[in-house]
Amino acid sequence: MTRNQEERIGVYVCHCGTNIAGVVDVAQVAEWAAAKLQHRGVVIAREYKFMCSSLGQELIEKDIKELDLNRVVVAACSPHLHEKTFRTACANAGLNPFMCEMVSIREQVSWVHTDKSAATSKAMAMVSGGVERVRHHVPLEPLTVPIHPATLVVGGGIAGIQSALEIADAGHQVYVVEREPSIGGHMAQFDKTFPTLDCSACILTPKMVSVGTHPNVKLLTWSQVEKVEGYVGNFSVTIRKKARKIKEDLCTGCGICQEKCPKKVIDDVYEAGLGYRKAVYTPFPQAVPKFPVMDVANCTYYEKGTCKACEKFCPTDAIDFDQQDEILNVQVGNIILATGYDLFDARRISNYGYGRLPNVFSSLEFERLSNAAGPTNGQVVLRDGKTIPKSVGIVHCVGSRDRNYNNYCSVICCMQSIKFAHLVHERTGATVYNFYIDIRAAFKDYDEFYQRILEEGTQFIRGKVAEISDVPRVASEEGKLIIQVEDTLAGKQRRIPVDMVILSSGLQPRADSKATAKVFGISCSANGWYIEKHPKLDPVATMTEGIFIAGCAQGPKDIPASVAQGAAAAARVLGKIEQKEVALEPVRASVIEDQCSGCRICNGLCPFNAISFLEDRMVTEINPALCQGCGTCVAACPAGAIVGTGFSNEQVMAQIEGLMLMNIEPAEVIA
Amino acid sequence: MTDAFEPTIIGFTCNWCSYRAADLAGTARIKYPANVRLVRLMCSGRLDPTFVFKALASGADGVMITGCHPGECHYLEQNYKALRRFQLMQRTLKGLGLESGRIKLLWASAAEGARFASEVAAFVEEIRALGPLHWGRADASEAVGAEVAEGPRLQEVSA
Amino acid sequence: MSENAKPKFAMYWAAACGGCEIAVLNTHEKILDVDATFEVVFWPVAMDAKYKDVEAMEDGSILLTLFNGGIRSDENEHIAKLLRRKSKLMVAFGSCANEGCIPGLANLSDSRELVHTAFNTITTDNPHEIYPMTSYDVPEGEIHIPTILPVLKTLAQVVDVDYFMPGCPPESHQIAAVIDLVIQAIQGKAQLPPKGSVIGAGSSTVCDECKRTRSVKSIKAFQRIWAIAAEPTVCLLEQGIPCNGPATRSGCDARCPAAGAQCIGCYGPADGVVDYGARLISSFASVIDSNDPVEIDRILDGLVDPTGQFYRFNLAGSLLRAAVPAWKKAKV
Amino acid sequence: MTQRITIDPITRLEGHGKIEIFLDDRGEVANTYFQIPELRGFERFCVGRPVEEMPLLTNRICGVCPEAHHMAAAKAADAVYHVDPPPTAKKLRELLYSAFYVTDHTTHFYALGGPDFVMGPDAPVAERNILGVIHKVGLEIGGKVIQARKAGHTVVEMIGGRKVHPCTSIPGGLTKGITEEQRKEIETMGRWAVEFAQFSLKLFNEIVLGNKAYVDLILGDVYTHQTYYMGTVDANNQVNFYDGQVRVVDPNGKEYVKYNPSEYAQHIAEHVEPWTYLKFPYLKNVGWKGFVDGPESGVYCAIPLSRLNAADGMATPLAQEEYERFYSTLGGKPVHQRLAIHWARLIELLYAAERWVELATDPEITSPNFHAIPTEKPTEGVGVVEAPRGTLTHHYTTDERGVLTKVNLIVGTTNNYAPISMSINKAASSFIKHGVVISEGVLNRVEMAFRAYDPCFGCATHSLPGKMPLEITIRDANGNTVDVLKQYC
Repeated sequence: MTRNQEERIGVYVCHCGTNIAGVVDVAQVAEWAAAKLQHRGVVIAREYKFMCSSLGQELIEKDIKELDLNRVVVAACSPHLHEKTFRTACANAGLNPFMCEMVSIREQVSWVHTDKSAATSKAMAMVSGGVERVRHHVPLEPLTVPIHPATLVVGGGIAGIQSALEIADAGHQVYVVEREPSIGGHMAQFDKTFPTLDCSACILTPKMVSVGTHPNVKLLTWSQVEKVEGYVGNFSVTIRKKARKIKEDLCTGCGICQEKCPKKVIDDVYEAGLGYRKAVYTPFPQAVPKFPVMDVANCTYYEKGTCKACEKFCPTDAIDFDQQDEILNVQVGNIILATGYDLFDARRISNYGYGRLPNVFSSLEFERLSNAAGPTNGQVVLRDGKTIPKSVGIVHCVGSRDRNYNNYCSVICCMQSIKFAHLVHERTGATVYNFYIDIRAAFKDYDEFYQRILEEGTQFIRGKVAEISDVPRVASEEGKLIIQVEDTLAGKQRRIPVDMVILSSGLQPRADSKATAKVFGISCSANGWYIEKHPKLDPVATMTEGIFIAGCAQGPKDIPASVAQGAAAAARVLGKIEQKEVALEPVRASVIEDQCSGCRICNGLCPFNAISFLEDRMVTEINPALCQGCGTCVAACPAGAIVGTGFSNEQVMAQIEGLMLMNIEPAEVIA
Repeated sequence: MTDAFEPTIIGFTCNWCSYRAADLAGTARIKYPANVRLVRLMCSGRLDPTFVFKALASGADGVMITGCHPGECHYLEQNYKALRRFQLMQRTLKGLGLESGRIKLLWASAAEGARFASEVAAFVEEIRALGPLHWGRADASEAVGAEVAEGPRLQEVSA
Repeated sequence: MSENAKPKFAMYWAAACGGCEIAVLNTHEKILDVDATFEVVFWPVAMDAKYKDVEAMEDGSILLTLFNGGIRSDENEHIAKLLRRKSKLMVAFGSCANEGCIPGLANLSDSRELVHTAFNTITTDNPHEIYPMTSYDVPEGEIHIPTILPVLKTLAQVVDVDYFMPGCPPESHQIAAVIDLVIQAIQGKAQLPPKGSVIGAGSSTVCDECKRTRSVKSIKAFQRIWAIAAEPTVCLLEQGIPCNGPATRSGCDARCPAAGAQCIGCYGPADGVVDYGARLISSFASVIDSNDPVEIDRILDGLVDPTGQFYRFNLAGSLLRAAVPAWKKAKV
Repeated sequence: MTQRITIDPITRLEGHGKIEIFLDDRGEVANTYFQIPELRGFERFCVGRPVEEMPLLTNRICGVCPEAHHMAAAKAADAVYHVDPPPTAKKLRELLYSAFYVTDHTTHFYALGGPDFVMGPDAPVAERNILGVIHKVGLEIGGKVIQARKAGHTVVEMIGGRKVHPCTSIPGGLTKGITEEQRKEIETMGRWAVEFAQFSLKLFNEIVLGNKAYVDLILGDVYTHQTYYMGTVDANNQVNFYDGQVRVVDPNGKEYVKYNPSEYAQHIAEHVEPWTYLKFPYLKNVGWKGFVDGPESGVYCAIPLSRLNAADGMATPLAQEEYERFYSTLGGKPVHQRLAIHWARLIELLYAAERWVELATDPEITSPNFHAIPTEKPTEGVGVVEAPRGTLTHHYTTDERGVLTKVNLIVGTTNNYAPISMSINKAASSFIKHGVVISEGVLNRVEMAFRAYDPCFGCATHSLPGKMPLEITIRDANGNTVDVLKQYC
């Protein structure tokens, strides 16, 4: 960290048009720096309209060459905008790019302060801070690491499927990890999709199949990611492949085992509790992969130790009761998280009666009811399984736009509810009431669809449903579900008796989204959606290099949006793969072995496992490739034995001195 | 002296959240007082208490430590380490005769430009109310005998 | 003053306890080497000597001065400056001269309070609130006692120091080693380290010499040394006992931990550490096993005196309680 | 118009002191002022610290007798927590303490007080030091001295963890015990220490008692004061350094009072003078009558001599013999001649060495039961030991966390501040007569007056240390300066 040669510093103050010059007296700042910071090594201080312009950069390059500058301070905008620009300029002039320090006198001064003199003297202080800091800069070389061409896609819903296929088609290896027995996600449970009303399965299954059969895709269902180590380009991922109790190499997916299995189990996941499956099962006929899984919790053999019907009848001896979980480790360069959403649990809103009043259905239940392949073969009937409803109420925004539950809009519920209205009408001819707060039909062909449903005669009542009860007040309400609502258009309270109610539940983040985020080292918003790098300009990347997000994991969205984001994430990954290698910021920590006492205080601090203890030498060691440069261990080392490049103690301490104008006679400063 | 008193405040920011919040406050043109001067760190976990003490010893009247919200740390959990240090630092400063209000911990995400600005403004007023940093009972003016000790030279302080 | 051709040696104590002198005497036989190699011109505790002789000496004519004790009074400061002038090598000897040591804790109060407290104890018979005065008229004339400085200062805060030798007191084997080194240097058999170096100590911290076994640290509660039967072979800090070893310069052979007592930090900070206490704050905080502010507070309650814990020896040398903070110059 | 002599500072005492001697126009001593020039403020800055740190913090009051402060603090901390350390702990502490006594008394006799006798008060300054002693009595003896100090410090380190500033005493006992191997080593060293103590007494007989000039000096009136005497005694009223009751005898040698350490404040008060940073303790119930001796004055002293005067005898056989010889030679109890302290000190040296062996051979000494975990709520406590330079009292009050809220310290040397001042005055008056040229020798004789007390102003100035030039300004009757002698250190 010690400075080798005598400092020759150039200071460049940017006007940024009037953005800075409008508030900060840039000329004064430059003159001041030239005069007062001379004894700190400043040999030249200039001002210029736009430092970032090619002319501005040339100015710097010229000075570096002609004045033999060995350090540069640029007082302009935020380093997040132009640090690269000016580092490149230095590099062009043959100066190590890390000998450049940026001072943000736009975002931190001119744009936020009005008092010109206060702003100007603050700018001076910041320049002095930059100068003091840069005196301690040392040449650094960015570590470049090769990018592993393989990619991990977590989540086999439509978003994950899309990105997997894009990358695989481009000829790169993809691992798809899905925790359910089959890929397909929520979309596989739907019957129709809005607004086109085409068959969900018909458009999804072909994609599922091509994922399952693609030579570049390694499909790992009934599996979960347990650990992610490493960094962009070089992630090492540990995956638990849960025991299916089925030998995949032997199983043909003939389905005999499911036929013969004597144990019926209510299917809460796929059939939303409306139907049954066996203890050994594939969630649905078109499942990919075709192999069934054994439901150990419910299998008679595991309960009683006898049965083994499946084993007896399996033509290929594919059943393996002793099969154990497998731990796989895969190397990938990039990761796409498409872990999807959970449906809001309508039980939480007790006055809607879901779970208490039999004929109140959740949206997912209705999807299954209306699904030709569902428990009722597409028949819309009441809980009793036969009665066809004459009147149906559909409640929008269940759990959404509601400060008691989720304050955000779930985006899809309006269109979903409208779709339901159509299906009910089509299958039963019943009168349909939709209860909405606002209709949000904002995308291509959506509003047209809405109009069409209006024409079908569905009644839309604007108002938030207060209560759903089965307590009649008048004869006409006998045996009905009564929906209590304020019709805000008519401006009156209404009680509407119906046979069936469908609650259009909103979407919410996966219950374990925060835990998942931790595993992958990304962050979640307060409500649990993954945070994108930039809400507008970078909605698929995350703050963690090499990790991208797609689909509802990032926030509620409909199928087309999920597909688009999946493809976008794939495009970003392909871009990275094409770069072949990635340069890491050389902000790293390292241990001075002589000074390390082996106290092991730092050992527990690194979340990236970059710190290890060498028992033989009784000292701590830091792996520069794993180190992410947060500097926590540097600050923690009681012996001062850990040093950090880019943000060394010397640099920060000097900057503080500079900011406090410690190296200048006070009288001339606080003017 | 307090009539003319303009506090000087050093703020330590995290490269991933609060520093970006400051950027955002800028792009959104949200105004706040010019008393605060920011230092960028990669993470609040990098905050060595030495920096805080250095700032106070160098003339800062207050120090603001900012980082990502709990659970949102770019480096997963390092902001919790900053939290622990902060709590211990406050206790120690109290023992050294400084008002604990002179240092402040603020969680601010990259999206909270407005909040960042208002918190800075609030802190400036808190410090203004506390007045210039005085050195408790160890202040030179309280000496036995007339002689006032001469301060250590800077090189020694920062050596 | 004798015409002895031997190089001249001096040892002086300012605001000190005398432990440093005893530590030098505890080099036992080495004392005889010192006597053989040097002309001891000045050593208050061990011999009489003439100030006028010292004053008459040429500047720089004393080869080696071991200066122990902090700068508590104007006299201390005066002598420090005189000896600096007379000596080629000025060594800040022992914790007091290096960092203020325990008496440096006085910088938590102002010097008037020190006197007032001392003269109002339960056994003090002082109904008329009488306090010492720097000059006082007795019937026979005026007599004086020195002015106490507002804060206790370290040697380097008042004069230029060539070498720093930490420890309270410096370990005798380290003193012996340094004496050997100097003697060898005089005989041209060895090189002295660069000016400003820390001598007679290691570059790492006490843990480096501590024999106790260590693993990754994570603490749910701090313990008082008397409150538990501490495991004799395991790291004290891991047992919750606030041991300053991790941040304290090595060189003492980790004697206190070896004796079952926590390191209290007398050897001061390691190389390149600016503020000893700040280091300890971040390292202690780092091993606290909690992310919950309330629980963290509960755990910290176990450290009943953080300020004393972190600045026991180092206060006068610390950033915030150094003799009048540097910033007074930077601000008006 | 008076003439002033300043002896500043006084050398070869641990710590700092300054003497102002005023002569009247006849050149006779008008008055003397013995000033302590600094104050460190332990009573103030120890407040706020946890009480278990006191054995470590107060060590730094004095590096010459840190063991004494370590013990007093440890005992006070035990009291604060209302915990009684197991016997092994107490014995180990006393063993450490006995070994320390051997070292400390050796240091004083051979390095500090000794030179005055061994070399003679008029010997050249350059030789009036330990090296001079070694040169005179021979390297072989110098080796013995060094070995004695070494042995003592080795034991201190074995039990206390460190040679200087021990660290192992905590509320309820110690942080460690000793092994059988260590015990053996300690015993061997102890037996050697006994021989060394006997040898030292022999040396004293030859060099001092054998030299008429010195005996006259000792028995002469110059260094004699009739004061009260304080010392700690065991159940049999025999001298004990580590524990027991405080006993005070009057100038006639009769018991004046005997009290438990915790009652000290009922018996001791401290007088204040504005011209010094140190206070003057006196017997509260007798009262402060100024710098005078006799039964009417509360002035007392607490030194080896006083401990012998205050006790009925020594608890070990060899020391008891010497004790008897001491009083028969000096004409019965109490002995008032201050210079006899040197002899008394050697008797204590012998006792300490014998006690060392007793404890080292105690079957309990190696037991692992060296700590009792405190369970009581901490409140207030007093700890007292006999420091080589006087009765040392630590008094602490804490809050419920055991954090100090009040600290009071009455340190060994402080007890003797008044008597020392008196000795100085008396010595000055008798050695500085009109016409007597102020010579080094005379000044040194004045210094001898208090050096006999082995005062430790490192200790006393736990309230303040520091040094100033010895400056002797002699003015004639018209106030013109005729000569200025300066001495530093």
